[in-house]
Amino acid sequence: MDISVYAILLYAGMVAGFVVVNLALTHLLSPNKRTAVKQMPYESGMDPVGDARQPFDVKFYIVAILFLVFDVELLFLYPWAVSAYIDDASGVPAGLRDTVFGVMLVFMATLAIAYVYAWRKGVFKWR
Amino acid sequence: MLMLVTIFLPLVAAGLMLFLDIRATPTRARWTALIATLATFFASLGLAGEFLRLPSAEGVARAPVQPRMELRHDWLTLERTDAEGNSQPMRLEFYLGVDGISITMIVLTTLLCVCGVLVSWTSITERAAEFFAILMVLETGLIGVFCAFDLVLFYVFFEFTLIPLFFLVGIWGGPLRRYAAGKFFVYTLAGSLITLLGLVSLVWQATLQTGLETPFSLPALSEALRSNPLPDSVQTALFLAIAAGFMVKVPLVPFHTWLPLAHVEAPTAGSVLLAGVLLKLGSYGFLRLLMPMLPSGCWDVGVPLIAVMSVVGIIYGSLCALAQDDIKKLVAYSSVAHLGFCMLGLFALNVEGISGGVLQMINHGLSTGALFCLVGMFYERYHTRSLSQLGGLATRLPRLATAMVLITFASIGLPGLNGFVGEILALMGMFDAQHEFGRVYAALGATGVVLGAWYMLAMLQTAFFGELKEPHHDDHAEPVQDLGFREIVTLAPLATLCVVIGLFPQPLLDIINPDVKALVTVLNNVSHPSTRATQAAAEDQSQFPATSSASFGIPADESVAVLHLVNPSPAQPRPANPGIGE
Amino acid sequence: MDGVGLEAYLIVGAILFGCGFACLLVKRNAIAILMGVELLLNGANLNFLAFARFTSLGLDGQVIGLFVIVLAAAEAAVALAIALNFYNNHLSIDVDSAKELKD
Amino acid sequence: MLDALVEALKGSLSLVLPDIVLLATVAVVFFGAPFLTDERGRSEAGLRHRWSWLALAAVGFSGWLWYQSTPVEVGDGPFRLDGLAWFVRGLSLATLVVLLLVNWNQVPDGASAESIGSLLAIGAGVNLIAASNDLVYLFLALELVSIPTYLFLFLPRRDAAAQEATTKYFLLSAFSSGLVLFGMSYVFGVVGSTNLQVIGQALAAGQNGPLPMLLPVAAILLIAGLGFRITAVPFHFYAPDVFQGAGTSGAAMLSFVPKVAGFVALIRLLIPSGWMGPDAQTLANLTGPTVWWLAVITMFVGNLLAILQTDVRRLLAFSSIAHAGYMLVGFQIGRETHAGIDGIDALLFYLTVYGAMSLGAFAALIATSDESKRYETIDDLGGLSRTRPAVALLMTLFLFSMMGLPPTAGFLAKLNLFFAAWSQGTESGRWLAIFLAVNAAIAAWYYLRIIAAMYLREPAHAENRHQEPAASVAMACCALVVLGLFFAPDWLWRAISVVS
Repeated sequence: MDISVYAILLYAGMVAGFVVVNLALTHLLSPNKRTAVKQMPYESGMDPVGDARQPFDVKFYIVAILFLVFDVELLFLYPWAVSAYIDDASGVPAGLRDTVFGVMLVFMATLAIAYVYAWRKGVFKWR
Repeated sequence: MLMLVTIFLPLVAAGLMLFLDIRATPTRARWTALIATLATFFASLGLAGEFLRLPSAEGVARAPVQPRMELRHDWLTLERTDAEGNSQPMRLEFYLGVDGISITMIVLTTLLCVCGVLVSWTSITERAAEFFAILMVLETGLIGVFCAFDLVLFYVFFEFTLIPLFFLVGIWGGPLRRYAAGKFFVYTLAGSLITLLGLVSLVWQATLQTGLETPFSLPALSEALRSNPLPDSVQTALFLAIAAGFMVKVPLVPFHTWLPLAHVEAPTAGSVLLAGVLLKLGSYGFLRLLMPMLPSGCWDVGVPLIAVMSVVGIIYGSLCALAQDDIKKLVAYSSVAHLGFCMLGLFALNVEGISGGVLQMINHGLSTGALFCLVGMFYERYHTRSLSQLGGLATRLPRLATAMVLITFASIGLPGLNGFVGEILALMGMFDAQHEFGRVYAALGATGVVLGAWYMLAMLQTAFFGELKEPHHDDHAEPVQDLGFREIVTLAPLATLCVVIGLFPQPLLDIINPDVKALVTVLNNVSHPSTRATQAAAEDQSQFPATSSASFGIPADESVAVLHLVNPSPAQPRPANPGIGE
Repeated sequence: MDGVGLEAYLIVGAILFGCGFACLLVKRNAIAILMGVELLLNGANLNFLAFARFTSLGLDGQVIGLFVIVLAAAEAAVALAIALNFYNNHLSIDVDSAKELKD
Repeated sequence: MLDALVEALKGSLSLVLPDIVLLATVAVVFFGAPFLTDERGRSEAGLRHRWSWLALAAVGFSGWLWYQSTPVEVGDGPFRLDGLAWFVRGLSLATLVVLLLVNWNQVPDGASAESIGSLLAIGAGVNLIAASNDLVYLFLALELVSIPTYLFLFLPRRDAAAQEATTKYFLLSAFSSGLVLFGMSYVFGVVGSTNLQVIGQALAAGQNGPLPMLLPVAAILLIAGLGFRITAVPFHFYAPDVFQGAGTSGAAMLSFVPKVAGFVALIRLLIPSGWMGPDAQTLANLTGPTVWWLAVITMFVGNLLAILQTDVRRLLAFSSIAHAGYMLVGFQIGRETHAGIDGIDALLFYLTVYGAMSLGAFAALIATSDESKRYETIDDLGGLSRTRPAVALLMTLFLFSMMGLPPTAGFLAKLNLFFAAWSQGTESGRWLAIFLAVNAAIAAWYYLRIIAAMYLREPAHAENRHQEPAASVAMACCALVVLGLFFAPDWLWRAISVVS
């Protein structure tokens, strides 16, 4: 195996080493007198109110799912964007451009239906 | 056309009853059922008449299994890809036909169905419409079996009869009915599945060997197998597989445990049909499927196996019957014994034996059918069937007693009544049979006649003669009457037939013989070691001059079974007969 | 090809598949099981891309890779929805708590 | 060159026109749904019937399109319309109609749109599996079947049991999709193409790509993944719980549609169509005896466990596992039968008859009681012949057909399997036939228990006035099919043998 493989391994080793060494040093050298104040979570000087683990409202959860789905749909747009309008042979031939655009419109329409469905179902209603 | 009417008239009537007025009052249901079964009976008589008017089939060359009247309709064509990859068709057909053996069984079935309806006239009150409808569906199934000449169609009707009987026994049966119905159903189904396997492999081997286009139709298959039979080892294996289902149906001893239970729990009409016809499906199956298709299978494994089982069946059945306290169980075990005779006759594999077996099937149907009717009538009066509580009833019920005595004598095999003809022909057939222990089986079988007489007469004696002992029943108003008009009408045809067949078996034999002879030709030309040596002996034996038996109106021509009615002990020793220790 | 051969990628793909498989069998938390499934799908995805890269197939493998990613997302979305619903009924996403049907 | 591309695009689209119609209806349904329900998810009564009528119209139109289309020579495009695809599309459209009828009153009005939309999507998915000519589209179609199934299972009954059933089904289904995909990746890699036609020929010709030893592994993974769908034994654990937990219409759909999807996918992947000689190397005969053992174990486990059941739906679940075992026998026989019936024909015939039987049985279950107080155990069914004679009669017909008794098409289906298994001529084929016979006998016992309960016992529920017209119509159609196929099986058999 030639040099390029070692390079990657070396680099990975250094990164890992750097992290481990710092953690070890801070842990060993730091004075640790555990007082109540020091144990408090640091919220830029303000006193923390309530428990850090409050349950989120459900609507955040659902919005997250919807974001996941719509974001991934973006993936399909990349190949189209790249190949639709370049002139050399690798792209979509000129004559087909509008049909491919039509197909893309159908794809966007289905997404729109999903969006309207979610919207009417009251996902985005922010109480 | 008449054949279609006979088969499907009961089904149509049952359908009408079920769907039009399922909540019908018992009387209306009874009458419609009676009319339908009578119509079917007359249709079957018309069919028989038409059959008899056919030109006699003596001379014409024919396949071992050949219906005289037939109705064919295409059903399913399977493609099979043979070795080179191109596909040959394999045609299944609705192949309905009638030949000598099946026409007699059809008439027997329709007659017993009429008696079944009559005998359950008063005993069935709740859900009567469904009862009679299911009875008629069963009738269709039974007639269908006897008319089917396509392997799959035979199997279809054979298994179709399970369903109505399951409901008959299950709904209107005795206390243990659910268990009896379940056991009977699964027991017979398991057996018939093994038979299905056997049939499938039989057809497959046949198509491999002969490349037949309609391998399922019995005539074509038997004809093809006659020209190039399957190798012996294959035949024995197939024989065992196919026989499994039929052994369960004809209760041959180790597989008979479902019969007494089913009989005791079945309603009267159910057990009349169960004993009268359903048990014959098994022996009919042997006759129709095994003998023509697997002749050397019959010789090698069939004769020793089935003959032993039937002999054991005769003796064991009789001894069990002896020990019974319940009359219905006694009659059930007696039918195990009688079916043993029938199978013994069938597996003599010669003309006398087989025609004796077929005759025995018919006679047993008549006598045991009548017996179960009588037991049913008995039960309606005294609501008990245990012999210990009954005694000396002849004084109380003279007509019932006379009928009982007559029918019992018929089933014992008193000469002059129908039982005797069947049994003696079967035993004669086995006695002359070519296989080694033919004589031994015949002798052991003969003891069955004695045992039969013993337990039947014992039953008669305890129940009907001696001092009167009636079961204690609360003294409701009127005392028990004797046979009413309806009951006499039910028993009359059966009794007269018993007597008529007893005296004049020849017409019946003439109907059966052409088919039996065709069957025997297949069985005989099997190049079987033990038959070759005795081939010559069998030839000259059938020319044996019949002694003067004309007095019983039996025309003595040599083709008919030889009857020694006048002097049972053979006057002169038979020439060159194969000794026992051959 | 002097770089890392096709077999290496396949081995990594198989390892991913193995981890996903093990995670599915061991974990009881619905979300953890979902992650196991994602690992499974991504292992297969890696195979597709490795074959696309090393054999002369070129685009086909990548197209399949694209589809698999989108499908994994769809599965994840449905899974999260079901887990959410599961949480509402059982107040925990521990799969073992689902015992109604165990009779 | 340009219009050739346009032509190819139009051509491949025309192959799947009926499915596009279905998917368009799904889009319309999901688009319209939120506008007709208020915030709390309730809408005016009878909405579910209107959605169902719309769906039936769409299926009718798609059926008309299907009827116009004829099988066409398989090109190298993404889709194909060969005999099998044409047959499976007809079968799945018929199933859709029955399922729509079965699902008529099963779903509350609020959720009816989603339920019907997912049902249509599942139907389109099954069609696409059969019509796909490419690994990618096959996998997408499999997903198009499984994702709406989660929805369809959950909607009718929103209680904890349905919830648990759906979760269980989801986790295992996702797992099986992973397996299938992994198997596909190896097949793709080794053979070098995603087109099923090319894969079939490449395998048959025997020239394998870089790492041929991966092929058996791929075949095993594919069988494992698809085995889940057809509830083959090692992957059948979800079936009883999901059948009992999910709504009856969900169970009805689960008992048949995944089996069609699974078997068609198996046929597409493992046994390429076309007669390439008995010993051509196909993925199927690479796997050696696995399918054989799968079939035998599935049959026995399905039947033996079914005997222990008291709940009707669990019993039907185990019986569907046993039927999957019988169909696997047909699959194991496959095409190389000399002097015998083609295993795949027997499998497809059995699949069609099984569909009619099981959908009919579930339709009968629905016709007896509505979801709120539904019949659970066999004792509930006691004496049904008194309270509902018609439903009891049809249920008995379906059970006799499952048992394989003559007056029903179940008998012919089993006879074909017997014939196919026996006429394979090999020792393993004969043993399969013998096991098939033994299992048919075992199966008779638990079907008989239900029939005995219905006919021989006193009625458990005194009065049962629950009328379910749509389910009764579905039940009647299935009964017609089960009886009709017994008396006139020839047209179906000829259609199948022409097809595969």
